[in-house]
Parts: sequence; C-alpha cells; structure tokens
Amino acid sequence: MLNNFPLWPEQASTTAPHVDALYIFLLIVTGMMTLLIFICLLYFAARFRYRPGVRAEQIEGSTPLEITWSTIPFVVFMVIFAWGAVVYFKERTPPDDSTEVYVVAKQWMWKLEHAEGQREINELHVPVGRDVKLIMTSQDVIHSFYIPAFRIKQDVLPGRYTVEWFRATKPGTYHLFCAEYCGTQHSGMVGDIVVMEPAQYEAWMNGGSTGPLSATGEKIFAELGCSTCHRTDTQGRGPNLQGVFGKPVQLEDGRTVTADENYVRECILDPGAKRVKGFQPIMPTFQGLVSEEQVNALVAYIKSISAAKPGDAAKTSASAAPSGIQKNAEPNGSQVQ
Amino acid sequence: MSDHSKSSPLPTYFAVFIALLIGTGLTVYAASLDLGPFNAPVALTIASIKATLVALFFMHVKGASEKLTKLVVIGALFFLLLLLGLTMTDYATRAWS
Amino acid sequence: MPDSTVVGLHNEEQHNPALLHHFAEPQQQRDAASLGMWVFLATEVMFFGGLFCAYLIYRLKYFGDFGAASKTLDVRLGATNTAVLICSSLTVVLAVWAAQTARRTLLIVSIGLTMVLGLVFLGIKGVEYNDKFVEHHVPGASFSFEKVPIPGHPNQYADPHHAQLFFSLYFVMTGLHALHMIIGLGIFLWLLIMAWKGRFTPEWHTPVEIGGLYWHFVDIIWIYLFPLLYLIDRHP
Amino acid sequence: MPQPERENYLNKEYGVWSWLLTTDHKRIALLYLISITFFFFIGGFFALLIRLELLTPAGDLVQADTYNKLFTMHGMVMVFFFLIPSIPAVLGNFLVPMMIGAKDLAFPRINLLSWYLYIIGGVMMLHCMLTGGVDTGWTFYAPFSTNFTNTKIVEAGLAIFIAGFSSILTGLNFVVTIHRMRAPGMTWSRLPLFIWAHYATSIIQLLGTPVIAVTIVLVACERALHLGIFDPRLGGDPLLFQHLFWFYSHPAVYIMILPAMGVVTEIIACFSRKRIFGYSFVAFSSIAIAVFGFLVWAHHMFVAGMSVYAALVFSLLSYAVAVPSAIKVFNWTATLYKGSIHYDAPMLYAFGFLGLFTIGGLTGLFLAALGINVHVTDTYFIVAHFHYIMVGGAVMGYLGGMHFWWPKISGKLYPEGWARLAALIVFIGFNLTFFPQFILGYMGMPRRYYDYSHMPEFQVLNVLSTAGATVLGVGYLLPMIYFLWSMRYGKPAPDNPWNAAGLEWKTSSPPTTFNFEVEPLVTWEAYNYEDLDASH
Repeated sequence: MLNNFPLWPEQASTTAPHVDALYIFLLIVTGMMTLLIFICLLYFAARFRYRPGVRAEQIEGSTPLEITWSTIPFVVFMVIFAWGAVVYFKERTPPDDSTEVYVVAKQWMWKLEHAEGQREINELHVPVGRDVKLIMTSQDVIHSFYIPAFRIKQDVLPGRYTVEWFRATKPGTYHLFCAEYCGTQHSGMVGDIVVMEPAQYEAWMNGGSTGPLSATGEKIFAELGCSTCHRTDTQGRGPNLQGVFGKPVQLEDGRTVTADENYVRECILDPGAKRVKGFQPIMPTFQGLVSEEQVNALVAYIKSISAAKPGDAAKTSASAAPSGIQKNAEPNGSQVQ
Repeated sequence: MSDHSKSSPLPTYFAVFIALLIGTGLTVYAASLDLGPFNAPVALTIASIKATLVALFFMHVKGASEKLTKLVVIGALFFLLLLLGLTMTDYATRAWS
Repeated sequence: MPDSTVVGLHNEEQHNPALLHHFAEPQQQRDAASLGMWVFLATEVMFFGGLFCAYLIYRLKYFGDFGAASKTLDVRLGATNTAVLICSSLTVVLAVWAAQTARRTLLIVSIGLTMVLGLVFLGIKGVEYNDKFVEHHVPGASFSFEKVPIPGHPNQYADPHHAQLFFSLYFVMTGLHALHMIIGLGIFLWLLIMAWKGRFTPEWHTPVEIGGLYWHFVDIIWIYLFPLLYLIDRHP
Repeated sequence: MPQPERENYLNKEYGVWSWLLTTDHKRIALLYLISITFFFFIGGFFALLIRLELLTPAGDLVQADTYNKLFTMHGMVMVFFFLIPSIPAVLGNFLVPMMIGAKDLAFPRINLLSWYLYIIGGVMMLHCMLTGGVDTGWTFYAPFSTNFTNTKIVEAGLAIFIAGFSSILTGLNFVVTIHRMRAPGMTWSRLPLFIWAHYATSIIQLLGTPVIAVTIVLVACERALHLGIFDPRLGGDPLLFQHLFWFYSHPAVYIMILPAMGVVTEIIACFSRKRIFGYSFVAFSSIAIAVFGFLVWAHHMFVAGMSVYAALVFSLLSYAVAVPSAIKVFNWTATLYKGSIHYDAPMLYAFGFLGLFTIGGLTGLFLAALGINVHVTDTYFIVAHFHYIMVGGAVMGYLGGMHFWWPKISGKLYPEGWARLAALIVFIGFNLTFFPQFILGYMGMPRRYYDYSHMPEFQVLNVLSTAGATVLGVGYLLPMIYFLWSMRYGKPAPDNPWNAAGLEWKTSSPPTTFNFEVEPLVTWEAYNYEDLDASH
C-alpha cells in the first residue's frame, strides 16, 4: 500500500535538493508560525471563554507589539526571499558547456531532438551527471515543460525560445508533464524522462542516429540559399556568421545585442527587426517557410560554427556533415503553416 | 465647486483655451523637427502640460475643489504608472544568459 | 422622513425635483455626484491604461515600424480634431459658467455648440477611418502595408505585421475614444433638453458640472492619443 | 402574545415589481443573495463533477473536453459570479449604509443598475454554458483563447465584462457613500473595520476591473479580426495578455478576501466582547493590502518566460503584501486575549476563517519564494493554496457574516445547534478536500488534468480529496436549508440578539426602509463593548 502512496517526490537532479532544502526550511518556519497562532487561538479561546460575571478587559492596542510582529515576519520573509532567489538564479542559468536538446511542443506532444541528431517523441533519454540544456519553443499555444523529480518547470512559448536546464543524478524513469493548460488533451501531453548510466546512454545514442543537428542545419543553410549571402570565406552581402554566436552584435539602429539563440531565431524569422550595422535590409523573412525543427537545426548550425576557433570552423562543420544521411529535416512538413 | 462668488473666471478660461491651441500648434511643429531621441519626450511633455491645464482650470482641480478630488486624480495616475512601470520591469530586462 | 431635514430649503424644492430622499441636504448630494464622477474617471484612466500599456510595449519593441505606420496618418486632420476638442472644452466650461450665473441662453448655446463640435470631431474621425479603408490599412484579411519605408531609414521597409499592430492599437484606442464621445453626446443631448426646460439653477446644476467633467476627460485622453498616434517619429 | 408586525423593508410593499424596481439597498442585497446563491450551487455542482472524475486515474466519467469545460466554468462562475460579488454585494450592500448611519447608498439607482448588469452578465454566462461552454480555463490565456479554442470565449468574455461593470459600480457606490453619507459624529476613526475593509475592496474594484475589461475587448477583437496583439506569429506577445490579466486578477483575490476580513473582525469583536486590538493597524492594513495588491501580479508568471530580474522584483514585493495580512492575523488573535469569548455559530466560522486563512496565507510564502514557485506553480499545490484563501477564507467569512447578520436581514433567528454543526462539517470537509492537494502538488501533479493514468500513485490523495468534497457539499447545503426554514419557522429576532456594537444593531430587525427612524448622532467609538456590557 505505502509503495503506492508516496508523500514526497523523488529527488533526481542537482536542483532538487536545493528546492527541497528551502521547502523544508519553509515547512519548519511556517509550521512554527502556524503552531504559535493556533496555540494562542486555542489557549485564549479556552482560557478566556465566557464566564458569568467576568467581563472582558478592554485593551486599546500596543504600538511596540505591532512593530514587533510586523518587523520579525518581514525579516523572516526577506530570508526566504533571498534564499528563493538564489535557488531560482541557479535554475535559470544553464552551465556553459551543457549538452543541448531542442524541444518543440505542439498540441499535444513533445518533440525532442538531441544536438547529436537523435529524435524522440514524448521521451527524453539523458545520461546521469551531465548538464543538459533544453532550448524550447512551441508550434501553437503555450505549454510548460515540467519534470517534478528534477523540480524544474518552464513555460514553452510560441514565437521564441525559452530555456531550462538540469543535471540528473539518479538513473530511472521520471514523469514529464505539460503543466500549462493547452487544450483538449492537455493531460495526455505527458512523457518520460529516462536517465541512464553514461555507458548505456552512449549505446542508446549510437543506435539510429541521423547525424548531428548542426549538420542538418548546414544542409538547410545550403538548401535555402543562405550561404550565397552569408559566406564563410569573406564578407558577403550578409554578415559572415562564423564566430558570431554568443558575441555582442552592433545593430543598425545603434543598439548592441548578444547573439543568443533567440536573436538568431529572430534574424531568420524577422530579419528587419534587429539588422546588423552596415548591411542592407535585403534578407527576406523566413516566417512560414521553415518549420520550428528547421529553425532549431539552423540555430544549432550557427552555434557550431562559432563553437570552434574561427579558422577551422569550416573544416569542423565539413567533417561533421555526413552527406546523404538526411533527406529532409522536417518529418511532417505539412504542418508548416 | 462650491464658491462661485469670486470674480468672473472667463479671462482664465480664455487664457487656458489659447494656451491649449498654442500647445497643439507647438507639438505639431516639434514633430516635424528631427530632435533625435527627444521627439517622443517633447510630444508627451507638451501633452502632459495641456492635460494638466485642462484638469486644473477646466475641471477645477485647482482652487475650487477639495483635497479629495486631488487625491483621486493623483491616485489614478499613480496606479496607471504602476501598471506601465511594473510591466516595463519585465520588458526592459528580458535578456538573460 | 426626509422632509424634516430639508425644512428651510423650500426655495430649492420648487426648482429642484432632484433632491433625493436619502440625502440630508443639496450640498451633500452635489458633493456625492461630483465625487462619483471623479471616481468613475479614475476607472476610465485604468481602462485606457491597459491600452496605453500595450501601446508602450509595442512602440518600444517596433519603434521604426510604428513610425512608418504613424506617418501614413493625416496629421492635419488629427491636429484639426485636437483643436475641435479644445474648442468644445471651452464651450463646456462656458456652459458650466452659464449655469452658475443663470444665463439660460448662453447655457443652451454652449451645450449646443459642444454637441456640434463633438459631431465635427466624429465626422473628421469618420473621414480618417474611410481613408484607412481605402488604403487597406484596416487590420484584417485585406490589410496591406508593402514597401513603406521606415522614417530615417529610407532603404528599409516596415514589417507589415508590426504595422498592423500599430493600426490595431490605433483603431481600438480611437474607436473606444469615439465611443466615449458618442456617450458624451448622449449625455449632452439630455443636458440640452433639461436646459431647454429651464431645470438648471445656480443652486442646482450638478448634471452640467459632472457632464462637463466627463467631456473634459475625454478631451484629455485625446490630448495624449494625438501625439502618441500621429506625431512621434514622423519627421522626415 | 403575537404583536402586530412593525413595518419594515420586507413587508412595506409586496409584488414582483416592488422588488425588481426597488432602490432600497437592503432589497437589492437580497436580490444579490438569491442570485449569487444560485451561481454558487452551479459552480459547486461543477466542482463535484470535477472531484468525481478525479476519483479514478483514468478519464472515465466525462470526456476530456467536458472536463476542461467543467473546470473552466467552475472557475469563471465561482470567481466572477460568486466570490467577487459575494460579501460586498450582499452583506456590504445591506450593511454599509446602516453601519455609517445613512438612509441608503449614495446612488440607489446605480445600485439597482449594477444588479441588473450582474444579472445580464449571469444570464449570458448561463447561455454560454448551456450552448457549449468554454474550455480555456478561467484564465483564458492567449494565444489558446484567441487563436485556438473553438468554444464561446467571446460570449463568456462579454459576460465577465458586463459583470465587471457591475462590480465597478458597486465599488463606486461604496466609495462615495463612505465619503459622503456618514452620519454626524461618524468620523473615520469610529468606522467599523468592516467599512474600512469594504473601502479598500472598492479601491481595487475601481482600479483593477477596468484593466480586465479592456483586456477582454482586446481578446474579442483579436478573435474576430486576428489583429495579432497577443499572437507571436504577427509580432504580438502572449505574455502581455498575462500581465494585463493578472494586473486585475491578482488584486481580485483581495476583492474576495478583504470583505471577509472585515466580517471576521466584526464577529471577533462581538463574541469576545472587546474593542479590536490595534484598531488603526487593522484599518490601515486593509488599505495597505489594497495598494500592495497591485504590485505583485507577475508572481503568477515566474515560469512564464518573464525576465529574471522582473521575477526578482515581483517576488520581493509579494513578501511586502504578506506583512499587512500577518498584522491582521496577529491583531485578531490578540483581541481574544482577556476577552469573554462566546461560541455562537458566527464565532465558530470566524475561528474556522482564522485557521484556514493562516494556512492559506503561509502557503503563499512558499509560492512567493522563486525557487519553490518553479516547482509547485500550475500544480495542485497552487489549487490548494488559493482554495484555502478563497474558500477557506472568503466563503468562511461569508457564511460567518450571513449567520451573524441573518437576524437583522430576515428578522428571524436561525437554529443555533444546526448552525454549529454546519460550521464543523464545513471545516472538516474543507480540510479533507484541500489539504491532500498540497501534498499532491509538491509531488508534482499538474492542475487541469482529467486523466492521471500515467501516474496512478496519485490516486489515494485524490480519493481523500473527493471524499472531503462530498462532506463539504453537505456542509454548504445545510445553511441554505435552515436559513430558508427559519424564514418561515424561525423565532422572531430581537433588534440586537448578540448585544453587538454598531449602528446596524440600533435599528429594528428587520430595519425600516430608510434604516433609522431618526438620523443617528454618533458619540461613541467603534466596538464600545465595555459600555454595552456595563449597561446589562
């Protein structure tokens, strides 16, 4: 019976103990506050119950007391706030060298694609002990990628990327839920996170991979004709994209932005919005022409040519491109609006 | 709005009226100049001056009316600024590594 | 019941059908009505506030596109309308003054003029809306905003989607403002009838006062809508 | 010896039109009482079906779409057609003029208008439910509501829009009445704290409701014309909807809880025979809650993709609003000290309120903590939390107030024994329903799931919760039955059955149409129980 009746969720990520520690701290603090109030209530209720002939003693109030019971809770609240903020900052800051998984949510399934090219639906295989960063977007409404055992959750929005990360600590299978109501089969938008030992994971990874995502992205880059303007050898009509990712970019309107995933995405779908200084607005928009998966692949490609040193970027991407493996990056192209 | 026995308010009304028309002309003229980043602030400052004139003199927030009216006006503006300002804390700081 | 409290105010009772039973004295009723209107205007501030919030965010996000869209509006019509509303605010204060000083003719003329100016405003607004229809600048299926350069960036075209956002906000904001104008015209029509019947006295003309407050408020909203929608970033 | 009945607001006129065209605030209060009770039981019926579906992990009782409509309509009906009007429109309408010594609200016809607006909104909502309903959740987030659902979101939105104006007009009436209609001698520092609470509530109604109204206008335009204001494909931002929505809907929680706090304050003072401890702190904490309530809305959006820095600001501000709530709880508790405490039914509800509100408030501290919020938001933890506030708090306060003032409203005494039993059943049923949901939430069960066959380990707690819901249902039916019974068979109530302070007890039960035979002149402080008990 008790096996079927757990009262505490499993702890399976590095984040989970931090959240649980704060939670337990709060349970103790609020438990003490509750006890204090309840004991006072019950004691007063019993001790000062109505007795014939005994009149209530009128008390006007007490400013020192009011100040005390405003200040002490406030200080306690500030401790909770600070602690909560620290945990949140860690949750929201993916380590730099994380493995990346692209997530596309749609009514009502999760489509996941590893940087190595493995695709999964409603299932995510990850190794123990490695930082995994999820780069997520939605094809339709707002969803939310929630893994209770990891204590992480992040809404997945249409039209932009949101990011969350985790490092699994314990092999096993854990729930994946959509936590933001998304329509009829919202409760069917569930899946499994399979955490494996690294060796097992390597074995799983080697079965049926279709080549790295960045290679897919490179193919799309060529097919869409991006490479005619964004040349890798010299500055073409569009900016040379080598080494751009993660660096600050000077915009035409004087602002400077960091070339992160959302920026690259926006440049593909809405090139006019944040145009790079010194280039003409000649790039057409690819909104509606590329699927979410293809955008993800392009982003992965552009990241890959920035990850290595600019000099050997071309070589890296060339060697990583297994020719002819991938026919079409989009398995269900009909969904492209 | 209770005490109307004072001298005629008409000169004030017409002065405010003229000021409002001048303000309108001014803001249209300012819009045709290139003031760099200052076009929007200039336009909104002129608008705010005009709105204040209307509230103070035409709506009698100044002088005749009691403190409570002023409190309502200031309160409404305060909550409007809360809505705009706190929403902007999100939009102005979206970028995060 | 209430009669005992208004002893000594016979004078007013004759002209004033409107001292309601639950008020002790006319001053209390006046103050209540005036405060009621001010509080209502505070809710109106927040009503338009939601739209100003949406405008602020998208204006900052798509500054150039909004500038390009804004530039297609006719600033002469907008400025004329601003002047028309300012004139109507003047006639409103004149009406209140006329009621205070028992000038019935001036009261009727001022209220009438206010209504005429309100109708002129709506007429000009109608012309502008018509222009937008003709130019396919009304958001929806037939919206078209191709190859319109962004002010200050002659070789860059505005994104039609973002321009459509501008026009969406333009129509919602000016549309709701026009709706307020129409309600204001309804109120003023009633005031006109009351004034015609000679119901307003220096002692009791609360409806003129609070109707006037409403009208001025609608004017103030326009005073902000005009620069926000027509003027910002339109210089060559 | 049966005395000839005195003339009062109930027997002064008869006939349907004497009710439907009344401008008497007390009659309008009764119109509201009937209408909101109707909606309460509709919403409750939906809740019961939701709980029954969740009895088993599989989605076997209703279809997914039906379930989604059930929780949506439960939320919309309970929030907009029961909780928001509940205490203000019934008890507030009845008592605000009486407590300050006025003959009526400042604008009686507007008061009637606001009831009609409520009814028009309510009828539209009923029509919407009967012809298909809405499946967006009561939060109707864009872009699901604007571009994806094919249910009647515009009609439901319009119903809420109209009911919202009813709420605005009620608030406007209260603010003006409290400022302008106080009897001679009724200074601000002599006002009952019920009035302070309603004043604070009215501020929220006035300044928050217009923002949701304009948001609904935008949603309707977006749906009809595809403007793109919330649609990312057209350059819009769905988070803007959430900002505008929560700018109203977070303070709306205080519209529900502040009047209940006011009710409980009156009850605690009366049944412990004491002046409220720290009167001015309790009064100003109401205003502080109303103002701070507007500073914290984005704590509903910590995982929504909002800026991390903004999340920090909103988390910090959320703790600020917890302080005035804490002040209130401490002051109520301190009021009991050295009191002379009676355990009549209203006091039992007030104790219930204190216990449940304390739990609800303290679990709010968990949700305001950023790190924990990420894990528990959108789970049953949050469902439990807001039910502790809105049902454990607001509904307990509402029932307590109904019992406290029922003799004044109806002129009859309710059966005390049954009332105490009902209070006990409600308290037990409530805790059994919602406490397990805290555990479920921390375990990670997401809200709005109709089928949890993927995670059958959650069943035991769900069964407990459903069992509690049936107990709670009985607890809510009981008062309705014995209130109705007492209208016919109850003993006539004396003018002041509790020997309570406050002007409303100085007039007859039920009061006359203009409340007082002579305009009262107030020369005493609020809660002068010392004088009252001395004269006995």
